[in-house]
Amino acid sequence: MAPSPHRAGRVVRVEPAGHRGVTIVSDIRLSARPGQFVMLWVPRADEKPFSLVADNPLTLAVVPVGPVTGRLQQLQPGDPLYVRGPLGRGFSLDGQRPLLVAGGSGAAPLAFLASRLAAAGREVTVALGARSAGELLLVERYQAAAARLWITTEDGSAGERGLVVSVAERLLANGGCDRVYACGPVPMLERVAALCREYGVPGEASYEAYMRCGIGVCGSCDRGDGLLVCRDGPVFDL
Amino acid sequence: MAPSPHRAGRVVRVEPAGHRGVTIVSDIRLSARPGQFVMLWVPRADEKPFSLVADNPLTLAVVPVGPVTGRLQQLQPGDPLYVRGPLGRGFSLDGQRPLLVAGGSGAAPLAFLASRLAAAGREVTVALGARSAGELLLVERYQAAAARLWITTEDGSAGERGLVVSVAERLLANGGCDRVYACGPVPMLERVAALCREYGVPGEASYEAYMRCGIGVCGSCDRGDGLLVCRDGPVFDL
Amino acid sequence: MRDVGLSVELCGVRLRTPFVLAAGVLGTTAALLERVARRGAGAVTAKSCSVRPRRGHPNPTVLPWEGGLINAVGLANPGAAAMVAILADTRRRLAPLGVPLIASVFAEEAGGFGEVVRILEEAEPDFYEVNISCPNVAEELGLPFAADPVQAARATAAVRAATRRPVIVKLSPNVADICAVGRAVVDAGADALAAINTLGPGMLIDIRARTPVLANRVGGLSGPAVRPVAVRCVYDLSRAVAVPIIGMGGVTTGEDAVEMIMAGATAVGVGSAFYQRGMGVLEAMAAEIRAFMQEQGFGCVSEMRGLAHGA
Amino acid sequence: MRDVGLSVELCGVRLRTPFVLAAGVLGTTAALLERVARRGAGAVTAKSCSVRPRRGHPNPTVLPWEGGLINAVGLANPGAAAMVAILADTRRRLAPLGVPLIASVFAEEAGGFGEVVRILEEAEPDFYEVNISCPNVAEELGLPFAADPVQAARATAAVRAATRRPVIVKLSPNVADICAVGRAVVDAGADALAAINTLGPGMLIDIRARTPVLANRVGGLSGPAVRPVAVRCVYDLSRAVAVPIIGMGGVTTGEDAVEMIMAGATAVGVGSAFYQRGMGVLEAMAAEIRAFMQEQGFGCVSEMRGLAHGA
Ligand SMILES: Cc1cc2nc3c(=O)[nH]c(=O)nc-3n(C[C@H](O)[C@H](O)[C@H](O)COP(=O)(O)OP(=O)(O)OC[C@H]3O[C@@H](n4cnc5c(N)ncnc54)[C@H](O)[C@@H]3O)c2cc1C
Ligand SMILES: Cc1cc2nc3c(=O)[nH]c(=O)nc-3n(C[C@H](O)[C@H](O)[C@H](O)COP(=O)(O)OP(=O)(O)OC[C@H]3O[C@@H](n4cnc5c(N)ncnc54)[C@H](O)[C@@H]3O)c2cc1C
Ligand SMILES: Cc1cc2nc3c(=O)[nH]c(=O)nc-3n(C[C@H](O)[C@H](O)[C@H](O)COP(=O)(O)O)c2cc1C
Ligand SMILES: Cc1cc2nc3c(=O)[nH]c(=O)nc-3n(C[C@H](O)[C@H](O)[C@H](O)COP(=O)(O)O)c2cc1C
Ligand code: FES
Ligand code: FES
Repeated sequence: MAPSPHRAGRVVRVEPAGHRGVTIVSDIRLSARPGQFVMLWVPRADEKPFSLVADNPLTLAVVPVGPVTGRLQQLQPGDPLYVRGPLGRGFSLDGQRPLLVAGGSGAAPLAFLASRLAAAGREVTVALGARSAGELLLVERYQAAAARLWITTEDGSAGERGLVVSVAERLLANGGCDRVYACGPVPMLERVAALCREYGVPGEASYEAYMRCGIGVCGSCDRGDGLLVCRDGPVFDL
Repeated sequence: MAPSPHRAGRVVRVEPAGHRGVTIVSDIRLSARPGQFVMLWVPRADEKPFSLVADNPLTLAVVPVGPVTGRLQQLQPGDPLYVRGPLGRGFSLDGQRPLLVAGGSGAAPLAFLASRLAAAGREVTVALGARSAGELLLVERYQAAAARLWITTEDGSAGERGLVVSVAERLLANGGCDRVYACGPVPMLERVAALCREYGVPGEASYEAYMRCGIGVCGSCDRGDGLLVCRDGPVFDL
Repeated sequence: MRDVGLSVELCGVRLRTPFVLAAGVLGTTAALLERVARRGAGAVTAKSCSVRPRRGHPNPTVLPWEGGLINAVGLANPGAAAMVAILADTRRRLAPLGVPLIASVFAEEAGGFGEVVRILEEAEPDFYEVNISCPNVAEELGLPFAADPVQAARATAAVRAATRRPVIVKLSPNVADICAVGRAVVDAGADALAAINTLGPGMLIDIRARTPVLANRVGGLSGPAVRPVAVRCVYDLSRAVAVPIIGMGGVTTGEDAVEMIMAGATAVGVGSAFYQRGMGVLEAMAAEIRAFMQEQGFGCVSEMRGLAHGA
Repeated sequence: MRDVGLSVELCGVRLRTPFVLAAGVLGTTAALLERVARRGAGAVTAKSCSVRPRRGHPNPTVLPWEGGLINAVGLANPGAAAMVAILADTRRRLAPLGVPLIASVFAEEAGGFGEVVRILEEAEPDFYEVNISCPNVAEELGLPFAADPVQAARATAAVRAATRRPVIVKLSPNVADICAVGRAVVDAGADALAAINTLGPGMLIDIRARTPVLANRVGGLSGPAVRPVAVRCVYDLSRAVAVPIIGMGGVTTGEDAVEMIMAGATAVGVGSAFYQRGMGVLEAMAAEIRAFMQEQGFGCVSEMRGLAHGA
């Protein structure tokens, strides 16, 4: 019986995430699965979807690409924050020897998954990629959670030069992974899906799509096949 | 998310209750405290309060005094029944050696109480009164539940001639009762209240008042002191 | 922690809390009105009354549903002469508590509103509330006065001519443009508005009995389901008129009350919440509103008024 | 047990179930419309479309609240030309399923309704639904056409002149007399009515952000909170006009659907219930309606129609 659908809280800490992004730690306590997201409301401006980097306290990683992300970039400790969620279907925690493949801002939900899986005692392998060193996100969080962390950049400015999918393929070829979790641009996800089929390993991937309601009614987020990214996903089996 | 606030069921059995009343046994399963009531709806006609004689299956005792009770009188097995409830505050079950004082149609809720208390292993004493033998209600139910049953009629046509309150006074004077439960006309309740004070025994009584909503909003059932019979009662401490 | 004050002023009259007992809920007897006043009301409204007694509709007249209540009491009341006694008794009981009394009046045609007020004057209520918005007597009387600015103004003017006490006019949400009605009654002399009366009307059908459940078939909706409509009405009215507004409709918690106040309400009516939360509802809401004000650093209720309209 | 049939006939077109996907809910793409058809819809309605594309309002545009949903999508749509492709693709996908397609049309002025229909004709939808009742664009366009019988009839006549396909006109509950509007559009050529569009509008205020939550400030209410109003509208309309009615507003369970049908609806629209119960909602409701019909000995849906009106 609260007048508003949003939970209100405050920013506790803002850390840089790559050259341009920020990680925002709040005082909002949620209980969520990795891969779920929130609709973040900027009063009098807009409301947009963001994956969780952590649920308790709610932590987001934001890469500036437009008005809302630009404003989130400017947040200071003490500033208010309004979120609706957690929403959507998250990752399973079924991987016993999981391989996480994160490209670009896809790093956010997989960082949450990595720490959840590590906390459950799983040996987590991560392939983390970006265009350049400055776009790598949440490296420390992955370092803390992963048993093995492989970093790639397209320009070679950090880690191996190349695509994160190539690393993933190598790791799958070596065997020892029983489930792949992926998040990143759609072409990357398609390549990961092909690898999963090739190596006979089940995979899950988190997708993005333009969202309005976030709760499966407005029809804005059809993945193209009639599945709703906000409700049937954002995590889908590959 | 059912369209209607009433539970629907059917009449299973109709037994005579006194010369003019009926006991209606239905197939509706409620979970209620003795002293609580239901609003019984007769579609396209009216909705009126009735005490429970039993909750599972829902059983009512009805004395015909007007249109609704007259129609209830005519019910046959298989006829539909619509009730809203249980409503209101019922009796405590605190009496270890309870004395039940029932006058006229006040017999209904105390029959329920008697069987609940007996089921809990309490030794139940009942003083049951009416104007005449034909107005005595639920005698068999009391016989089944009570350790001691005293019957009075004002005209002497059954049991002792006199008022039920006189029997109650005698029983209280003898001692051995630690709580009085009463239901009947207001003058009777007032005399029982006086006895409770005199003998230092706590008492509870069920009141009647004109009801509309049955849920504490319409203000129809003010007992006279700002207490609502439907919600603060119908059972009040004496 | 800073202490927070809950009192508000309505037409120059001080209310200890912003909570006003809504008309038709528990307002039938002096004892009940006193009890609600003791349990945290800033003002209490007696049941709407007409010149002659009305029996109202047969039962069921009030039913709970998942969104709140639906009612078609049909303006049952003992008539103005009997109401004078109830109001006078209530006034005596409320005086030591400092809780003002609102007399609600109703008439079958616009001129009749003046007549009932002239009778009630003897009881000296602190306010009149003009109920032009009851949706439950349409079969008998047609659309409520509140459906038409001209009729609404006429009823208001009749009351205005009959008393010098402050006059509140209660509006219906069941119109395409509530602001037009609000402006019309303010122009006709209303000192304050109350919004909203019940929504709809609505209907519940029992699918096994195959018939509408209310004896009147249709009834007005109240409670949590109507709150967003009530908030919108108060928000819009508070831009359209300059008089204070008693905001009501679904207010169930202290935070709901804050929402109404931020929408622009000066005081907040509470009715159906007595069903959900019982006689302690206003005390609970006072605690909730205080907790919110302390959290947010508000010192008094009026600091919150209209904040949702922005700077 | 007697087998029960769920099919109904709407303007001579057979629907496998009485459930119609309500306009604006999940009706944006051919793939989604097909998916809903496969999951138990008797007919599906595509998102309302106008001649030119509309971006709609900024987010938040749809929010859940305790009574259901509140939305101010603002009629976002890709425009009639793009909609032709979506509708044609949808028709191809639906043909093997035997599920008819309803195209919903909207225009900024009454004449424009004819224009959008003339464009959509190429896609050959099974029905047109004329959305004269969207409450979310009032700031831009003023009161909806459905607020005024004359405007409503004008929009209907424009569509009527543009097509020989069956025309459904969708009404608003936010009027003092919905039957007057219903009669006017039937006189202007409507073959069926849909009732109701969203209620209100309503407003939610976030008391910590101190501002309305929807970017449009106000939005239409739907879901369980509006059901009694919808049932009353359908009940009243079914006495006022002779054409079939698609009853909608808060229908969430099979028993809710029965209530609408007993109020007089021929088919039942379902929108917000996709939020509460997900993609399986229509299948679940079909099972619930069947269980009820078997319990009560009904053999087909039309036996229940209008029963609440009595003999
Ligand atoms: C499930 C999901 C999880 C996401 N998680 C993150 C995250 O953890 N970190 C992060 O930085 N970003 C995330 N995004 C993307 C984020 O929503 C957009 O960056 C943001 O909406 C951009 O808004 P803007 O006003 O800054 O830019 P705009 O100028 O409005 O848009 C820039 C680009 O952002 C995308 N976008 C814009 N609006 C939406 C919308 N309503 N829904 C989806 N995408 C949109 C589009 O690609 C658009 O071209 C996520 C998106 C989804 C769907
Ligand atoms: C808490 C409670 C429990 C009751 N339990 C029983 C019971 O177990 N058995 C039983 O036979 N009766 C019981 N009654 C009384 C019963 O409600 C009335 O007999 C019934 O309402 C009469 O309706 P009618 O149409 O037959 O007669 P009417 O002609 O309508 O009324 C006859 C008399 O019944 C009483 N009455 C009528 N309407 C109401 C009403 N809405 N609320 C309360 N009293 C009313 C009045 O004294 C009235 O004079 C109870 C009443 C209350 C308040
Ligand atoms: C049972 C009941 C009876 C009512 N009777 C009246 C009345 O007599 N006069 C009136 O102006 N409003 C009456 N109302 C409307 C309320 O005063 C109030 O406007 C409405 O219920 C919305 O507030 P709520 O949601 O807090 O109940 C009644 C409401 C209910 C529930
Ligand atoms: C998110 C959303 C968008 C809607 N968009 C439209 C629309 O474009 N055209 C229309 O006629 N009705 C629209 N409606 C109204 C619905 O079609 C329906 O009339 C209303 O929601 C009541 O039904 P419900 O309670 O089952 O949702 C929309 C409703 C919702 C919730
Ligand atoms: S964002 Fe509305 S359905 Fe997914
Ligand atoms: S019967 Fe309505 S308050 Fe008791």
